[in-house]
Amino acid sequence: MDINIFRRKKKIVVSVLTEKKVKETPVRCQSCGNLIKYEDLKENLKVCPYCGYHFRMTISERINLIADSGTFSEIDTEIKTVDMLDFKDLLTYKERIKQTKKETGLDCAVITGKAKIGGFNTAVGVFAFEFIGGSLGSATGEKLTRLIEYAKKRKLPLIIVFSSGGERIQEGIYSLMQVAKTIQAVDSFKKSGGLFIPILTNPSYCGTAAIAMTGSIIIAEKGSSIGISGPRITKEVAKQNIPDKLKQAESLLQNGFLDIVVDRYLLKATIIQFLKHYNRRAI
Amino acid sequence: MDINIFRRKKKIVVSVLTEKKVKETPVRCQSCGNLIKYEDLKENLKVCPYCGYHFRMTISERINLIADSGTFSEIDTEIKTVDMLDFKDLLTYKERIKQTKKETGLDCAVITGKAKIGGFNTAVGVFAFEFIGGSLGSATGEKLTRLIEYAKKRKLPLIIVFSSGGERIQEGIYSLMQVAKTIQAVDSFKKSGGLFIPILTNPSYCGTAAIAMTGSIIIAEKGSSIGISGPRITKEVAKQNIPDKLKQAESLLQNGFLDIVVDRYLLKATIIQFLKHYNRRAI
Amino acid sequence: MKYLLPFEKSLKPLYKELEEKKKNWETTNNIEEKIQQELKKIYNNLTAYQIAQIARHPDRPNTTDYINALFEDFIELHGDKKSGDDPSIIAGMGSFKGTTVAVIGSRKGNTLKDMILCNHGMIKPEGFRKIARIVNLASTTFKSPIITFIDTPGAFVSKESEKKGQIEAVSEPILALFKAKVPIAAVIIGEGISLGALSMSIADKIIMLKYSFFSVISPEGGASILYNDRKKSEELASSLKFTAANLFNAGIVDKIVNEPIGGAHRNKEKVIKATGDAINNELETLLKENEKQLKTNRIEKYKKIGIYAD
Amino acid sequence: MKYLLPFEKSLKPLYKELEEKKKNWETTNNIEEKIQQELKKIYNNLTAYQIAQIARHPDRPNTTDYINALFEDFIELHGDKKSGDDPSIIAGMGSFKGTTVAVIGSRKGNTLKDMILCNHGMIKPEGFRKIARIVNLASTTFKSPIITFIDTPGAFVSKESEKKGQIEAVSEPILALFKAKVPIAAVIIGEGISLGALSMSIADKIIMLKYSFFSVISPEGGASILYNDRKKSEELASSLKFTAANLFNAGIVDKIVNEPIGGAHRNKEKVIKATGDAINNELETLLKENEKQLKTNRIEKYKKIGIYAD
Ligand SMILES: [Zn+2]
Ligand SMILES: [Zn+2]
Repeated sequence: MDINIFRRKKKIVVSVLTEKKVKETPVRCQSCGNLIKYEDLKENLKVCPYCGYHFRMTISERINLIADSGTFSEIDTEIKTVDMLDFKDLLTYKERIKQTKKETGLDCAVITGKAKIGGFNTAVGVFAFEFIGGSLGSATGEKLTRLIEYAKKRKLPLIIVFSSGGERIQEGIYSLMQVAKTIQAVDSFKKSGGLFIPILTNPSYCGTAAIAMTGSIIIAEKGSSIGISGPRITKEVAKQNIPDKLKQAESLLQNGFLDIVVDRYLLKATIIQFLKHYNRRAI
Repeated sequence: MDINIFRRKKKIVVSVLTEKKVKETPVRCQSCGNLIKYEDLKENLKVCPYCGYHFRMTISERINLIADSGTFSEIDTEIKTVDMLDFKDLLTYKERIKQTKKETGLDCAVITGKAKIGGFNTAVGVFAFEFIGGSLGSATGEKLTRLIEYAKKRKLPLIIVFSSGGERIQEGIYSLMQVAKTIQAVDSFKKSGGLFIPILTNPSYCGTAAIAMTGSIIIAEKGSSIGISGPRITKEVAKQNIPDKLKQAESLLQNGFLDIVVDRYLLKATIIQFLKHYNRRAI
Repeated sequence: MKYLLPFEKSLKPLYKELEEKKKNWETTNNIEEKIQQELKKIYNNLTAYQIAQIARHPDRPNTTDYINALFEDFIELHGDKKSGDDPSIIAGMGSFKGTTVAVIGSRKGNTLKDMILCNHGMIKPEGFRKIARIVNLASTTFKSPIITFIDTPGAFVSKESEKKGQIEAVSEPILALFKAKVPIAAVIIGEGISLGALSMSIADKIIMLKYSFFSVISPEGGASILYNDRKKSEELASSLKFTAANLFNAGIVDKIVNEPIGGAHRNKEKVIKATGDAINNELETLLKENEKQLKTNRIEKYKKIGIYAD
Repeated sequence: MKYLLPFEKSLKPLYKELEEKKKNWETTNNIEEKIQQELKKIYNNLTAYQIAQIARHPDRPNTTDYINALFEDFIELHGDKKSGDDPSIIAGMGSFKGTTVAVIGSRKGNTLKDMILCNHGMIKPEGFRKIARIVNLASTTFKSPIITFIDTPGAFVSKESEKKGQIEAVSEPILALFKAKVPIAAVIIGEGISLGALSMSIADKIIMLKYSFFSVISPEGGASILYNDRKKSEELASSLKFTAANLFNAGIVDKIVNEPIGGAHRNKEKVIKATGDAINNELETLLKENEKQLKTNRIEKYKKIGIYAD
């Protein structure tokens, strides 16, 4: 266990495994250390066959996992990430957007649309961790807000899969404001009778986790790390050592903040269960 | 300190000092053990001049403390306590009501009415601990509910001074139901924009304390004991020792359940402060 | 019979004889008849305190039994989203005769480990807050009727609970249930004591099992306060008028579910089915009513409770 | 001068000289003039990171200073009624130019003891919940405008805080402020970082002191994430565009309160008065608006924030 924590600490920003990257070489499980053939891992929904560790999924794997085959259709594709502050860290933000787009084919850290899940019509959003750590920028916030309003207008259940390090620093205050904007949109959707099921996956931090916490029913994938701050910020500001365990989905469940923690292979079935109940409303 | 706790444990139902009872003999302070002349104690708002311990007040002393002189006028005087279950413990309930009435001149554990406080019109309720431990019976619940509706109708701030051991066991389920009935009335009053300031005095337990906890702004007198259960029930059902300190107003303040803990001599001034603010509403 | 109640002692030799006969493959008709007659004798003259003992029988069908038998696709929800998750409250969404319902119940636990985890059914602040949360979810989102199962010795009294605000938390489900714009049926299945039971009992219809009780205080606690003597529990129990029959007469309870001679634990399946039928009957009527009217009627009903001279 | 900022070092000999002269009863006009000139030189060319340092100056007027100077009959309220009382949030009712207002602010503490008690202004879950409670009280009961004072390094990060649900609590004031049917003015008086600051900043009008900052992350935290090097804070600070001037240009901030050369701590009284005037100006306009319209406008305003291509 200590060894795992050590390993995780060393590579804080864990990348998302894609076929392109690792098809040829076997993957080492971060949790148990076993070597797994990429094909086997993919077959097993990217869950380690030895220890059950949940590897990150790409956005398309995630959509395939949740939506009924071929039913997902994207909306608001015209919304794209831009640099508005002339931001620069190790790279200019403009360059970072360009590179990320080239690598992932995405314009934004979230894809939104409609899909059938178990035959039920839903509004679906999925975070792409591969797009700058799934961080919340203006485009992300705008797409989420429009998705929520889309769900509200069409009276669709809303499912959002979170996978995000938090606010997009490169967009400064605009990023922070997206938290408020999205939380308000969720609240208005819920007040209208809408069902919002956030799915928290590994990791869900800061403002995006706060958005997820406003869900009607809150589901997290097994072993996901969830908290007010990611590991770097925690190290920077906390005066005490905060055990990794406290940020695991299982602890949050015990502390009263999650409804259900599921294994990935049960995720879709669990969502369908709630969609069924929602569909059988009496009034 | 240990000595005090021991003393308190021995006399769990602390009586209310009245002139009739103790005018001639000096009173021993439960907290510091000093002897005090009754006249001096009365002069000092029944606060021990040596240690600041707050003795219980009779209902009329309490009204005099809070209401502007001569402004209190009672309502719903026709509502009287009756025995509906043919209840009997060491005494029949009928006999207990009769005796209590004779001793206190009261028909119910609460007196309700209107009064000016610092010149502001208010609806006021005061619990009489001397009436069967200020316990909540049907008549009590009905008078509280009517007072709350009186305040709602006339848009008056509502001040209720609590001093109660909890539900009136002798009225069985009817007593328990008064908790729900009163909480509902408070909620409806608050939703209409009403200001409800409960004053918790020593002691405030069980259902009556729960009612008080729904206040807009919650004030307690220094040193008051407040909790989900009185000492006897706590002893009966708790599997662990619960320190007296945890039920003291000061602890509840720290644990986030009270707005203000006041010395008795500042109580009226504090209430007036809020009435002033309430009266200067902008909208 | 795993566990005989104190007033059932006279059955002990009969049950022993029954077992003996069964072991020897002898006919048991005769002895079974005798047991029935003895049970009848006992159960036709039960005191209030004896009813409380039946209500607390460890083999009595409990919330989990009702949930398993009566609801399809039940899925449990956890946590109050504020301070914790109380295992003594089980809550979730299920299907009742094809309609989605929210189910909320108190849970004492079957095994010793569960009993400790559930604090023997005593509700923590996070339990009360969980009830309120699920009630709001049912009212706002799922627009589904709420069914509560009550079997609790009351609010948990402990250091931790006082710190977390038992005194505040207890009013949250009461307010949520008053506010709910959906039909509510409360079912008292075992013991229902004090604020713990009250917090789940605010309903359009209260159903009560014949040998359950609903009381302002436990007979033991009441005796300790009023007599300063726990041994007077039996005497006090009768005074408290807490049985289903008492409360039906008082107009607090709307429907009594019958139990066989010998109590629900002697025929679980039948009692659970009868309870399901009673719930169904009430819900059918309630679902026809306008939701706003439902809420107004509920508030009016509670406003009228109380007997006083005026 | 108790405490000079690193970039004010050139003032040290001048202040020393000033004190010397004062001690010897000599005239100080000349040296005071010199100090002013040096200050002007420094303050006319401040970097973003230097502004952050001024914003964090220990002698800078803080929430308590503003409350004491601007509100009559202020009475502090305590607790969130759920899980605790966070001293890092001060909240209560007061009178502002004859009108009742709810005042809510973050507090870093003046003495070392206070600083520890207040966690240096880092807000606990019970702090966020206290904000939400007082906002609701102002909106439902007192119908009074809400004025917030923001000076916080953010949400408190600790074991206890994660357990008590920092992640959930932080959204409560945001929702309460959006919902409030009364005018809201937020005043950023010092540092305003991350979700902690955001939670108090949802307002009809945001007022910001010239040398305060409002940022998605502290420059140190940001540098640690983006450069893996805390020392790049100064560089990152400029990128973050977090000063009053930046945010006014971005349309996030509605009004800047000017500060004298040398910062607010060099003329507390004047700055506090100017802040009071700015609040008064905004409230006067807001109080004329319809409360429902106010709320709708507020929601619309935030919905529009964000820059993207479409
Ligand atoms: Zn593994
Ligand atoms: Zn004394």
